[in-house]
Amino acid sequence: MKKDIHARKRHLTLLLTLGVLGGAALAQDTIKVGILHSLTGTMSISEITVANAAQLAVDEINAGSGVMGKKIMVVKEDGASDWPTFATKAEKLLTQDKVAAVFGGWTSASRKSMLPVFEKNGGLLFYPVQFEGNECSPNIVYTGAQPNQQALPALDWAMGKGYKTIFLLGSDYVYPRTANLILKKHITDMKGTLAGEEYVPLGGTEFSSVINKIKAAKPDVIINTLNGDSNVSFFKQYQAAGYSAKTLPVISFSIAEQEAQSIGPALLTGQYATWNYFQSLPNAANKKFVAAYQKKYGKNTAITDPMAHAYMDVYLWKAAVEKAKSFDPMAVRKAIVGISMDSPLGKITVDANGSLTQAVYTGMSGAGGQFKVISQSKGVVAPQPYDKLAFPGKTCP
Amino acid sequence: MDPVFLSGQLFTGLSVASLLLLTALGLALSFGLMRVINMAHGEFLMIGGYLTFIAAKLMGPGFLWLAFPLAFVGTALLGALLEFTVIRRLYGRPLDTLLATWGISLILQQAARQIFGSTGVPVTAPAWLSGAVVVHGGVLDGLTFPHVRLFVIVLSALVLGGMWWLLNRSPFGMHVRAVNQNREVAASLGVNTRRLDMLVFALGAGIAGVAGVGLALLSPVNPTVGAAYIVNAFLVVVVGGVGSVLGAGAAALLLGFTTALAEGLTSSSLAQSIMLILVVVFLQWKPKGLFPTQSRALEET
Amino acid sequence: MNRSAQTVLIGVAALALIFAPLYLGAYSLTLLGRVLALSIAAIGICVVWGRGGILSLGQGLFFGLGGYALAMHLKLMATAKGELPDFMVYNGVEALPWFWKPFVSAPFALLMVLILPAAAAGLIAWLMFRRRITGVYVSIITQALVLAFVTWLNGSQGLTSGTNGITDFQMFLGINLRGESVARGLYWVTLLILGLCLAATALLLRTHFGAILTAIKDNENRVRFLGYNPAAYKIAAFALGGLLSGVSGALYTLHLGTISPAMIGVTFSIELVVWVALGGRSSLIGAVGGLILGNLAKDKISSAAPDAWLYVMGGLFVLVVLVLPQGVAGLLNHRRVRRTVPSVRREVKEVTDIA
Amino acid sequence: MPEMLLDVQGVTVSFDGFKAIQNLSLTVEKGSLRVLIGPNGAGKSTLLDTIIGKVRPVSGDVRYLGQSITRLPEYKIATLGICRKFQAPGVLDGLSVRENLLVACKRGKGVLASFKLGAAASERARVDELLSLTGLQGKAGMLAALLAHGEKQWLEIGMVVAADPQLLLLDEPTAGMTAQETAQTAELIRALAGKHTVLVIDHDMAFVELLDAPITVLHQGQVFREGDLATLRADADVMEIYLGRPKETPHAQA
Repeated sequence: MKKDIHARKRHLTLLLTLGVLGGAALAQDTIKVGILHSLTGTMSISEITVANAAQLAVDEINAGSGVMGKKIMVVKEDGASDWPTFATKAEKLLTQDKVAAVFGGWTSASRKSMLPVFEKNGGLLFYPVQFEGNECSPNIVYTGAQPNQQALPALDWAMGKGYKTIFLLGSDYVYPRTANLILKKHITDMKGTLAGEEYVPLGGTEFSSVINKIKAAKPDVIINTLNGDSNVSFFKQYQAAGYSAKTLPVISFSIAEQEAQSIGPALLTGQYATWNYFQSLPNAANKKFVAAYQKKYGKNTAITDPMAHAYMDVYLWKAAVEKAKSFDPMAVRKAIVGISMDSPLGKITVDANGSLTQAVYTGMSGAGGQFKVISQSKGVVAPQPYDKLAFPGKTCP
Repeated sequence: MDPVFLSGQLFTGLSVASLLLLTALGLALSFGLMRVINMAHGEFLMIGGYLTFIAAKLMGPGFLWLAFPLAFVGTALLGALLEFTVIRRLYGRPLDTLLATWGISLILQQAARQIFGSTGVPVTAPAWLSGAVVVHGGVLDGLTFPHVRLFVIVLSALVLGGMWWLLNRSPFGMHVRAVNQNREVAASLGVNTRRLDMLVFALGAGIAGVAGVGLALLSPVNPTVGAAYIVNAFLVVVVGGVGSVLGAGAAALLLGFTTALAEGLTSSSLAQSIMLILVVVFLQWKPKGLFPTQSRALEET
Repeated sequence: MNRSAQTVLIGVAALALIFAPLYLGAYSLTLLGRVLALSIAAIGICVVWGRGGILSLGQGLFFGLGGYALAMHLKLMATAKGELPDFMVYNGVEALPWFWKPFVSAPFALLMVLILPAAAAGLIAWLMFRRRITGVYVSIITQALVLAFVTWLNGSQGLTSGTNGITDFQMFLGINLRGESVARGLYWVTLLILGLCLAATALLLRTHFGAILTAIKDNENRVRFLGYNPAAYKIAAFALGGLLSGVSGALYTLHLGTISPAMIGVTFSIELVVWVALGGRSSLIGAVGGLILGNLAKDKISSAAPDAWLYVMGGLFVLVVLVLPQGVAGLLNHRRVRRTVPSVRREVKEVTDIA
Repeated sequence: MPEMLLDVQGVTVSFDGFKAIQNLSLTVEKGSLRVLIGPNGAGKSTLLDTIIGKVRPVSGDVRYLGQSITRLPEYKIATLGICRKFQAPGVLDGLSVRENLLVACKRGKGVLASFKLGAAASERARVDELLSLTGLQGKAGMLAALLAHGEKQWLEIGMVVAADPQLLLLDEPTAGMTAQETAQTAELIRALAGKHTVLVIDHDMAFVELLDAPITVLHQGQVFREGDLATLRADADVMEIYLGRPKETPHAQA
């Protein structure tokens, strides 16, 4: 009966939709999850490897016993660096493929556009990237750093080193603007000095004026929230203008091992980055992860914080499913709170607000685009989606 | 205002102008002379960047001497191929060239992504370009002129001068101008107009390739880098007056200094919007650009 | 294809669209609804470009104005009384900016969905056509304007929510947007508006206005020296194109539950034009059909083979321009195929004109 | 004293320093038929361009019915009752023959007036009349682009007439026509004179002869002679400027 309807359907819709594929019947022994990242477009630079990391975790789980006896079947969708596409594909994953969870998103804009879709359809999204906080959806597990798990520890570290006069440089979008808003409150609070604040358009390649302004402002350190390839332009032009880590250090929040490689490690030598993960972390889980990833995707592939988060997210989901004994997204979301595991990032725990309690590291860039950890938080840091100084009174529901 | 900052911004203006000019000069040929709206121009810049990367792999530190000829020849050949297969069929349909070359730009971007990966490739300026001229003492103490920036300024001036000579003083340029004024007459006088079209388009592509080398020293080399330059490059040509090489030079200076001024006074982000709006306002005042090419005989419709 | 076969085909397509909610799955229906909303912008492009000969690469600007006008209202509806929209709080904005205030009113917002894009398009057109800026200049200027708009939106985070765009809507006209049957209702409303826009535009193009527009495209000087002011007609056409884009943007925002600068930028604006070219720029049905099928194909192929998709799309553009200058509709309709002859010749003239 | 319709007073037009018209003065009486001849580059087309506002003079004044029109927008000049037929047929290719004539004979030229379906009965009658005048009844529904060259010339003449202007400017109306068509055109133009004022440019002396009207000879941007054909034929200077360089056939458009 169902088949009949499908056949008739197809007949009619072919005319209009180039053939909409009816949902294939689910095999009993598999469970579907979605991986939704930009495989094309400007963001694909960052997101393809993150999608790969999630896929790796799925492959590992499938090579073992699966999740509650079921093999995971991945439905991979391309967000195409285009936010409405993320929303559309999320809708497809939830309503057509009926996936149990989605691993995906990078930019805040893509997450914001997916959020209503997940809330409307009762889906569950694992979001692996550091972000600006100020959001607390019951349908999203935010595993990347909250501002208090990256930006503020970096500020603490810089102040501790005696870098009191700070220049804030970022791309003109939500993360840098919000992170800097928070940082400014804390700079004042810590009796530091804001030397200047500058934003370049997304994808901007011209930094002559910016560098001139930095020079006039004479800061001790630059906190850099530039996005993607603007970093390449900035560091090329920064070095050309005669600056180096010795004369004026830069702490970056969006430069990981992969970005370091494409900027050219020589330009970055001695500069700093703050993350919850570096490829060089010595723990056993990380060694296993790095080895497995490089075996599958190439010997010299760089591994980054968002990749490690994406990889771990799949394992987190597995643990939560097994704890809930259900694939139901809301049951999983409920069960995930309090789950704790040893991951490539070290020991992590899921907080009630859906974010991770995790450690923070500051690394110094060296040869080959790798970072050497030079400082780390005392123990793990609990996530604070809303900064107390900048947004007093705001909490997760 | 601080004199060092002020003179620094003046230098910024010159530097921005040189980049605008470099990216626009190839368009001044294909768009200005042939009325082909080459949306794939940005991708020629990108290919120039990748060829620089290849040259650096092959040669090591002295790669620039290989990069320039390699980028010029590589992109020019690609340009010739494009002209022969696609553009040739679209002369007289400028708006259609826009659509077709947009398609080509997508293909080239994706090809670059599959060959070199979606992550950009590193290109670092050679040691002799990595220093800077620094002013010591006096009111301008600390003013810095990075070698790379000076190099790009000289490069764009050379390309501008070369193109001007080629179009206005060489036999090739005479033919180009003849075809530009009256295709039929030029053809009847023995100019091989088809070959000339191909050469002009290839030359425009080759110049974009050379520009790509310059950009690689200051900007990323990745599949989508061309998109960052294409809109501004078209604006330079339009503001300069379509078909005028010197106009492009003047427009690049105008836009460069305007940008530097706006960036100095406001923020980099706001400056871009301001610059774009100013261009539109400017075209109100001079719809045909700074150096309009006037002709009377062809006005009739 | 003859006229009656065409009518039958369009009739079948219309019926299939009307009854789509009865046989399409939830996702397919959502997708189709979105694409239908988008296709209203194609009507505008058909008028402005196909009939008026003006290629705007800035339709995203008007699309965005319509979308943002509605989104501002929806955002205020989703914000508790006396509070600020969340993104303003997070950007340190302390009072609702003046231009947000009237958007509390739904009728005002709906009116703005129509007025803002049309007025902006009219103003831009007035600036351009008054000074006889034509052809590729218009394309480049409109492209620059959409880039300027997007850059401004990105940079004015406290006022516009920047790159994130305005999102997270709840209620509209008393209807809970996340309710069960809203998807169907919205689909039919979209289809109805699309149908109305199509019919009204088709009627308009049959009036003397349509004839003058075609005449201006063919030979602007001839029309001018017959005593018509071509600029006035072009401004009217451009404003109409802007209006349709705005309506499209507002509906699309409603469908998607969000609007952001990246949705309306340079790439979006070019893609709109390209799908219209594919379908047939001078045929209303062709333009709308091209946009619908193109976007559906994009969804399917980019899912199945993301790497191949850009090759397919790029190759398609080149092929269409080379082989089907009047798009698929041009193949099907003889009268319009013949129309290509003069328009090509005219462009040749334009070229030599400026050279 | 007959009423002056057009009064061109000391007009100079310059293209990048080249003076296409120099201090040219010319008057045309209401209801008259006037022929303009002159070798290539004499400034004939430029003069028409100046009258219709396509080209603006650097000095001098063009007056029409006593009113200066030198600075008016082109479309306003046209609505005052000046209509020109261009040298290359300026028909509207994408419209049918009937639509072409309708566009020309519509009275309301504003955008708002254009939002109307169909045509008024008076307009339809006028179009039918013009279709028969131009002999294009059989092709009324055809796209103008598909007409033969001569037919396009006729159509454009029809359009110019449809606009019912006081002053008709015809730039080489018979280019590309057969001898028979040329004769018909001459007859039509002579019929128009009186009701309309007509200014014709042409190279074709046979045609000029058929028009049998006062002639103004332009040379190097100035009025060289005025008179009837016989007088001018006897004028050695006129013959010289024509013979000094070979008489050209109407040149092809770029």
